[in-house]
Amino acid sequence: MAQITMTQALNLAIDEAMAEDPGVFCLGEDVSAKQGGGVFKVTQGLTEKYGAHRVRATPISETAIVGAAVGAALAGQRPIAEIMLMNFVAVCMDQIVNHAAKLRFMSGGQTPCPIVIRTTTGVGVGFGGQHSDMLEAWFAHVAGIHVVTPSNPADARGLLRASIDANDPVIFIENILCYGLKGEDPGPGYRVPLGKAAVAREGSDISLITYGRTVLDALDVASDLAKEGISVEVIDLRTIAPYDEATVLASVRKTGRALTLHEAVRPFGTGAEIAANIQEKCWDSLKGPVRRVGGTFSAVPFASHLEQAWIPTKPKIVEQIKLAMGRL
Amino acid sequence: MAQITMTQALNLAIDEAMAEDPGVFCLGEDVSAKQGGGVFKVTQGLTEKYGAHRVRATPISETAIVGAAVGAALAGQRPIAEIMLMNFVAVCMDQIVNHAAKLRFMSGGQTPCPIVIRTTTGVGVGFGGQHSDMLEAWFAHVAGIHVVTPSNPADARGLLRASIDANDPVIFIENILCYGLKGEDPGPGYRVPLGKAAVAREGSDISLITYGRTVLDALDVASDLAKEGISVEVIDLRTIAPYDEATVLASVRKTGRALTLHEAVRPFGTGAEIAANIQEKCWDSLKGPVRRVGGTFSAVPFASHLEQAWIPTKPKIVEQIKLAMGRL
Amino acid sequence: MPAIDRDKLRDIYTRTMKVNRTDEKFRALLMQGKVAVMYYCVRGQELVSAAAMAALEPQDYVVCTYRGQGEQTAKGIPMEKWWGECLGKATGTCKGKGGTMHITDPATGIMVTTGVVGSGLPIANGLAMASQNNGDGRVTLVSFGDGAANIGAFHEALNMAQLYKLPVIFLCQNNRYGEHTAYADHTASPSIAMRAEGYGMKGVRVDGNDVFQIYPAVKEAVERARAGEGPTLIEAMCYRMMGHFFGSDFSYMPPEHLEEMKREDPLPKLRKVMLEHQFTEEELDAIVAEIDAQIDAAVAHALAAPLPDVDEIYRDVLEETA
Amino acid sequence: MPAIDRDKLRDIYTRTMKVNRTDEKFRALLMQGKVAVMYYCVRGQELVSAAAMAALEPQDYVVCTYRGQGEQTAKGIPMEKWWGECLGKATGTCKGKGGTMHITDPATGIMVTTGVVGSGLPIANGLAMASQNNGDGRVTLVSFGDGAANIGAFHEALNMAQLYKLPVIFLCQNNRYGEHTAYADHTASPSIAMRAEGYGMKGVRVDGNDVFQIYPAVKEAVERARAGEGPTLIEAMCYRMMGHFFGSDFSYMPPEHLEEMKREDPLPKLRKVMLEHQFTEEELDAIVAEIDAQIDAAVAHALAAPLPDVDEIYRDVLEETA
Ligand SMILES: Cc1ncc(C[n+]2csc(CCOP(=O)(O)OP(=O)(O)O)c2C)c(N)n1
Ligand SMILES: Cc1ncc(C[n+]2csc(CCOP(=O)(O)OP(=O)(O)O)c2C)c(N)n1
Ligand SMILES: [Mg+2]
Ligand SMILES: [Mg+2]
Repeated sequence: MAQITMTQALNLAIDEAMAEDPGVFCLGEDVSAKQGGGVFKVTQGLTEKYGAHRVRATPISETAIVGAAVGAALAGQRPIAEIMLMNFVAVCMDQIVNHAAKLRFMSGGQTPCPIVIRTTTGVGVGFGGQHSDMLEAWFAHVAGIHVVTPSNPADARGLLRASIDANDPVIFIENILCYGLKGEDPGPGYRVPLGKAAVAREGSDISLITYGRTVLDALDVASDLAKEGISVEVIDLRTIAPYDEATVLASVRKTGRALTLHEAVRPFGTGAEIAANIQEKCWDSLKGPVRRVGGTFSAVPFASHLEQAWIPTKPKIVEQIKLAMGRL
Repeated sequence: MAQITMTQALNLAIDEAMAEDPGVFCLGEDVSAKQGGGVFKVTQGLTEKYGAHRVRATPISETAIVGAAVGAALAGQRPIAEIMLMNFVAVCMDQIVNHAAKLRFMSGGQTPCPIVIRTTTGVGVGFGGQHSDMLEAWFAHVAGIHVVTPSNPADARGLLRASIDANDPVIFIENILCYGLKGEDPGPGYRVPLGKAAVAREGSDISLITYGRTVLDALDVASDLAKEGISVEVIDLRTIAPYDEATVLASVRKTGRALTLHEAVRPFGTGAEIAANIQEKCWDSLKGPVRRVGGTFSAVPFASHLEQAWIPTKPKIVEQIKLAMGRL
Repeated sequence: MPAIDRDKLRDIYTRTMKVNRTDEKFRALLMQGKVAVMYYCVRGQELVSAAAMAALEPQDYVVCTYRGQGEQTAKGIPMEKWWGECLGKATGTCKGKGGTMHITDPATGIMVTTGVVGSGLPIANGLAMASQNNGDGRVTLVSFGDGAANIGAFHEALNMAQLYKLPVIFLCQNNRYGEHTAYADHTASPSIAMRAEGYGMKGVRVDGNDVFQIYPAVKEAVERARAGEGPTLIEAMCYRMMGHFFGSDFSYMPPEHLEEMKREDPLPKLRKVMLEHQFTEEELDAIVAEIDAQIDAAVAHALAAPLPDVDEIYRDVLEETA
Repeated sequence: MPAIDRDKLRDIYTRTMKVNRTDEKFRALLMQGKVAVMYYCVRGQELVSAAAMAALEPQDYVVCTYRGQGEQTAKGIPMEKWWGECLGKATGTCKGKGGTMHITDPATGIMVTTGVVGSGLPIANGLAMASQNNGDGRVTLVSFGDGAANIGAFHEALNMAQLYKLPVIFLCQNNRYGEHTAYADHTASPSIAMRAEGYGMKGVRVDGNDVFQIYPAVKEAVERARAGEGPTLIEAMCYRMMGHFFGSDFSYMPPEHLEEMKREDPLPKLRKVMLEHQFTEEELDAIVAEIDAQIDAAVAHALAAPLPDVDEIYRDVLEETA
């Protein structure tokens, strides 16, 4: 099969959806041809194909961007809004949380709000404190919205396509460090259903539950630890919320141990919900407490070696697994 | 001792701080004398005493309100900003999270940001989907900020005073349904230190960990269950984040069982962090999984009987306690 | 004075009285303790809403606020459904889940009623953007207050609307107060309308109590929008003759203001216009009587209607829970 | 043409060249691969920043953006600390924790450097509010871009500033682009300055490449602010002569624009002004040579400086972790 990058995978998903459905359109800062198709080039080539009305470069006005997406969705269209970096959701939470997520419920089901909000973030590029946060936990805590993130190009294509299909709002989180990641192209029409996790690697000793970029770290750690005789099962959530509880619980019932992992800061992160739920539902299967690894509880620092120390590195993951296994 | 309402307690704390420190001032929509001292009257009488510069009625501009508080704090003052209802933080998260919470860290300690953001919320008054949310989990997940909420007038006075003293930003959450609550006035100069929980009622069978309005429900449930021979220890966190881990863990080590309770929706709520942490740190003391009770995972509905069904009612709390005790 | 034909005058009068009688009825029910919900009175602003809705076509979109009774009833939401929603009944537009601050009725074009100040403007742009994209010829009107003109969403929405020449109308109902705060205490410029210029947009300020100002202003904006000429900001001057919401204190309003407000009351003014245009007292009274009858029937229906099923709290969260 | 005395001209020239030589040095280091960090070039905007800082007093406050090198160095942050921060060293203003986008140096009045577009404006109001409250006579200047003028925070901040007559100056550096988007593609009005009127504020547009326009404009705004006459919005026209950040592509800029930009380059223009004012080539070269020597020393110092302690990730989170 052909190899594609994450960026190409995303672009293909959007391209395909736009070709099939005239109601799909993109909007966001710098997204159109005149600006080079977005600062991360995800929307490159689409203006030429679908025209300026369907690839709208916007002012720096995130509230107006998401608000416009909400309004267009109420009128039956399927907007894909780009928020350049995840920290900027902080200026438009109202449109996302008080409106997009609630309009189906508050209208008694009359006005579903099928929008996709694509955004990106990531620690390790030296962007500093205001451009690196992973804020998925905020959205996971809000009813009425899907939170999705891919860890590889095939999933990127399939999850984005499914997100555009969805009849509810989706926060679609990309990781800057993964745009160049290569992988197999699953081909046209490919969908990965929302709410379904993947067992990225099977194992029998411990379930390592993660998503996005850290799936790569998890897989590395799993293959390293296999050499030491520890069999790690890696679960890639793909949809962070509402997440695939069945797959997670089945895995933990099998392995008897669990570790959650995310780049977001650990306290009150998504790992807390997963851990709390596992211990409640799998109490009798657990051989020890569920452990959690996450980013350091501070703003992301600028200096490169501080930033590297900040992230949940592989040694930290290994340490927690060994603790869980009683091997430390 | 004299009895005061929650509203009076809050007003006294601010009044006292303004009298002692000329750098303390209030700003927010409708807060000054000309508007009657705020829609919930917490700032009543302060304009007359301290002048219009120190009780500034603002336009409906939450970003400008919190931003102004941040700037004034950088210049050495101690602003108290009022965000009329908690859902409106969604329009100004950037100033709170990307700025107030991070400026100490990002400046390498040069610019602490001592602001108090007072806000209120609550389910049960028929305000519907956009005016009733409890969003403390968002802030708890952010480094560099204290999240505080009182459950009685004495704590309100003491916690607000301590929040104004604090050299870091504080989100101070009030509950609309509690403004009229009466209790003892602890008197001038009273402080309740941030980060210290209260054991609101001692017990030996299960630790019920909660904060704010639901402390009242917890105490009711505890006294009801005492009659059935179940001894419930009620922990009032008072500071939701960073919370008093020592008090919580000590209680659970004693009782061997724990239940978290909040009005906020259950998934990815603050109870998840507390539960995840308890099971990790008190594994050997636990007689069963930590359980959680929270609001229904939807927007808050309008119709009164739906709203009542939405909240974590006392029967739901009792049910979880009995489950934990093996009595169901 | 631009002319308005008699049919349109009758239409505007009917809509105005529908708004007013609904408002009176709601206040009566609240006063009698027959219902106990949040209600944001529209007394003093009836004509603005009614004239604006009369300038739209049925398929046009409207976005309004918690103080949206005027737009909602004047646009034509069936009264039974409207009252049902306000009373939290299963028969309401939103099955009682939205409530007085969140009335939605796509069938009559009431697409969103928001409780967050200013947040309707960006959403209105989106509705208009959809119309621009799919060429359906619809126009979107968003109503908001003077206080809302100071929130960021207003600014972002106006700039974006003009940039794309969206078919949208920004109708600011300047009732002189944002909750307890008077205009001059929240805004330093003499008008909201003049802000339009800073977006390269057309802006007009009109007397919202004068049918010959408000109706033509909206009508022209609708025509411009429909012709692809872009958005208009209309500032309609009016008065909020009651407190911010029913039952709330309004002692902060100075007596001169209360006097002025009474002098400018749109209802006697409109009645006078109607009489000048050869409508008879009897004709006008008959219109009101019919409205009252409809309202009474709708209220009776809503009062008798069933409560929503308790499981509604789990429904309509996501599609799979629908 | 308003006169600027020779001392002030020398001062402005020195600050301008400090900004420019710092920019050149940074680009050289990046090009040579000696450092690898995000850097937002200020080529083409040197004079705006320098003249603005020259119009302030040392105790005045400044809020700037990721593209704030000009304000930062021209206001007088010690070079060693500035370079230390940009290189992520323990000797930096923020111990390497803030970085190029987040330089803070309260000693010289650089109070916040924000990476979130437009968010500095409300914060500047707060600094100015503190000065108004405590009567310290300080003025606050906030610098931002043309793109930032379309975000809600701009609007809210300007209205509030005028309402309270805060001693604040809003300096919009209109470099014709917001990232890849040209002015006309993000703003429908012919100028940003004209928006001031909608807040009852004074607004002026000036040529930021002409010292006789930009310096007096800021100076006057400072005087008005200091005298309690309130805020001013200044739109300084200039060019961003490089891409959005160092190394980023700028193929989206049309050739005519690049031509125009070169013609309007503030540096040759300022040099000409200096010569016309009887400064000699030698004098001017000596100023630059001294700056270069200072920069070289500062860069050497920063390159040799220690990295911050790894435990810094746990410090300065809350007071108890300081
Ligand atoms: C973002 C936000 N801030 C504050 C409020 C609280 N609030 C509700 S209505 C209102 C006043 C709005 O005034 P205006 O826009 O003039 O509308 P009016 O009520 O006069 O119709 C305020 C402050 C809110 N709903 N949303
Ligand atoms: C709220 C927000 N949205 C988007 C961005 C991404 N971004 C960074 S700089 C920039 C362009 C800003 O343009 P302008 O205000 O003109 O300043 P300039 O870069 O030209 O100095 C954008 C869109 C951001 N930092 N913050
Ligand atoms: Mg108003
Ligand atoms: Mg620019």
